[in-house]
Amino acid sequence: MTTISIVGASGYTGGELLRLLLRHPQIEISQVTSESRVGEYVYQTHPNLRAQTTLQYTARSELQPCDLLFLALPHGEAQKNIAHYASLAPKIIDLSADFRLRDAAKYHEWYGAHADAAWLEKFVYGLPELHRAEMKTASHISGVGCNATCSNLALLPLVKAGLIDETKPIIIDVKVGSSEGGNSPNAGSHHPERSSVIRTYAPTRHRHTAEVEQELKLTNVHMTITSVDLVRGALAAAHVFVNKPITEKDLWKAYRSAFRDEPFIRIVKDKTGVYRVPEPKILAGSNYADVGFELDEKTGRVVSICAIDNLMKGAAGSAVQSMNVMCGFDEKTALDFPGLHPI
Amino acid sequence: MTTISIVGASGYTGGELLRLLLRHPQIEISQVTSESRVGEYVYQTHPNLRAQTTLQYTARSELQPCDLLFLALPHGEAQKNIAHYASLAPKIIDLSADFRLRDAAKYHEWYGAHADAAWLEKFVYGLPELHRAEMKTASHISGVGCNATCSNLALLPLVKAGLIDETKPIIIDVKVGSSEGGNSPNAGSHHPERSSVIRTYAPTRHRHTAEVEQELKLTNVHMTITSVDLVRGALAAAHVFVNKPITEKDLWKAYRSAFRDEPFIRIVKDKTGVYRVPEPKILAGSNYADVGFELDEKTGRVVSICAIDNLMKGAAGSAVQSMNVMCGFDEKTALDFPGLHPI
Amino acid sequence: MIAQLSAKITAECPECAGALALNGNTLKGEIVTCSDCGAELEITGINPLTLDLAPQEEEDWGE
Repeated sequence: MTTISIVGASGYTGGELLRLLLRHPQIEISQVTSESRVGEYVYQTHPNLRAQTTLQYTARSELQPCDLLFLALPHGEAQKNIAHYASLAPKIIDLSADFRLRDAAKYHEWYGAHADAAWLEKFVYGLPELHRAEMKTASHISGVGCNATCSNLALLPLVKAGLIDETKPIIIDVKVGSSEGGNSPNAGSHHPERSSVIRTYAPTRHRHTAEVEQELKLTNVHMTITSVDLVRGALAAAHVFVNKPITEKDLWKAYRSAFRDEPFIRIVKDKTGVYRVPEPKILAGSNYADVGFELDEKTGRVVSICAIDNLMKGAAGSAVQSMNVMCGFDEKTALDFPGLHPI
Repeated sequence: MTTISIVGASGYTGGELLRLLLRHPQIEISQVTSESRVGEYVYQTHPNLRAQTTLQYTARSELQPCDLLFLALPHGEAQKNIAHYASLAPKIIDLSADFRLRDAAKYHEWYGAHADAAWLEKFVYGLPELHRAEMKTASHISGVGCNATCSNLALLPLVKAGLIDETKPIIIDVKVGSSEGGNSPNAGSHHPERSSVIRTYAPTRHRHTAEVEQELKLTNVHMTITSVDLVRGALAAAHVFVNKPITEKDLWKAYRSAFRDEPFIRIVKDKTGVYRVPEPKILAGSNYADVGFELDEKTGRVVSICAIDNLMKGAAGSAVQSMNVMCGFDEKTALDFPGLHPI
Repeated sequence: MIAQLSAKITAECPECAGALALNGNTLKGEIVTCSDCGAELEITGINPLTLDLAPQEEEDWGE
């Protein structure tokens, strides 16, 4: 059995890792740490885990060596002690933004100085759909940004098919739920102020732009994030212009070939039905990314749409999926929950 | 006193017209028609009007002459009998899409054949911020599209200041509430299916594009509409690129000068506070359009944001505002409700 | 004699070019649904097999 510990397990992402890993037949959770909740049972912060486990939080200082370490700390924390964590486990998956970018200068541009930039090149970017081969031999895998993930998967088929006119701006307008902000409350997350909002809190310069440009090798990417009224869910609308006249059938072929054999990606573009376009809420708790598109033949604009659960495909789901690839398990293990409807 | 009748008053827009006009000191409502609800009291469809009025719906066939006729019929209806309605009242305000476009060919492109295209040129477009002077002498004023209105007002300062690089596409990503769909239920408006959605139901080719291109004399406009979880509200994020290096101060000047003396437009761009960017829900029931912006100096992208209540500034509010201008009343009459908070 | 497929064959959906597996007893005039895009298709001919979008009443959807 592969022994796993989670550092910083009291947050929403840590809770999702626990929910998934508790049902993973090939791993055993040895420790889960939380500085603020030492001694508490995990269900006291993750109520859906009541009667699922008797695990209690320990302090980071008591961490013992194990086979694989998940780091689910706030941004900026993991990079301070990465060498120490690496000494405790041969394999590390860090869900924060600390090791997503390969280029130290890019990291500095978007996040400021890095505490241990030499480690940046030792991590593989944590999206299996883009780095499955490298993950098989990797020891260190980073997390993924949730806004970056729905943006990357929306654009991937168009990039792979070489259809994008890169002389034109690529605008990605992402709509997100409240769980993106994590579990610490602030003035804006107070229910009377947060419900029914359409709050464009990041009109420009969103950090996840760097991940999209890095992973898809694009330069003309412009993101905008707007929070709306749901808890889990992110939906990216990527507005691109094609570089030659095409039809929707061409796009169907491009999307099918880009996602052939991908276990967690479904193409959703139906003629009828309430859910004919990708819809985040029905993906809550699942690791699916639903991708759709529409072509405006008159203008050559393609709107590519990707829906995910920001805590799953946008964080913990991709992390467990990456673990499965890294450890040689079946990639779908513990990630089979199909989502709920109605919800 | 100016006598007013409303044709098609049982819909959400008709209900808003009634709410506003019942508190207008200079007008008197003579008849309100609804073919499906003849004889019923208006409060039976508009519960907020209980004890406000004893008005009952009559049939269109019983319409008597009056000073001003509001037409709040489904698209395609008013144009069939416009000559008849014009014989009943010297002044008409039609809230549908039937007379918004000046160019018959444009109308045909987006809506199909028009029943009486000669009337298109007799109507003034129903956005006072763009046509106040013409409205003073007009007899016929059209309605405004709600998505078009928040888009137009988001772009207006940039157009007026000549700052837009029109060689680049103008992407407008609008997020809207459920009241946009009117009061007739469909499979997708059923509460368990409609709550918590992020539903991009119109990725391309939205009809309101025609109104934006007409009113702002632009050609490179691309709209996308996504419905989210609230009842009233629409928020447009217009992504444009400036045609020369500018600073946020330049933009402040452009927005101030574009909206100087406008009674219903507020510039909302604060450094702090929960409501530092335009937010539709706090505008519900008010006639305000809140407009904000953010500049990405590195890329020259401006994201201009406009929030409105789709039933008010996006429909009935602008209609009553237009009536005030057309009839020489104070433009703010009956439109003073400031909105609610918290909501 | 009702024209009928003799064996299982794969056709291409006219809407999304998806592969459509038709079983052996599919009849002319039958309506089948494309599993990729949900389009309703009418079998308009058997030899050779031809498909067309079935007339569909536009659902009131969206806003």
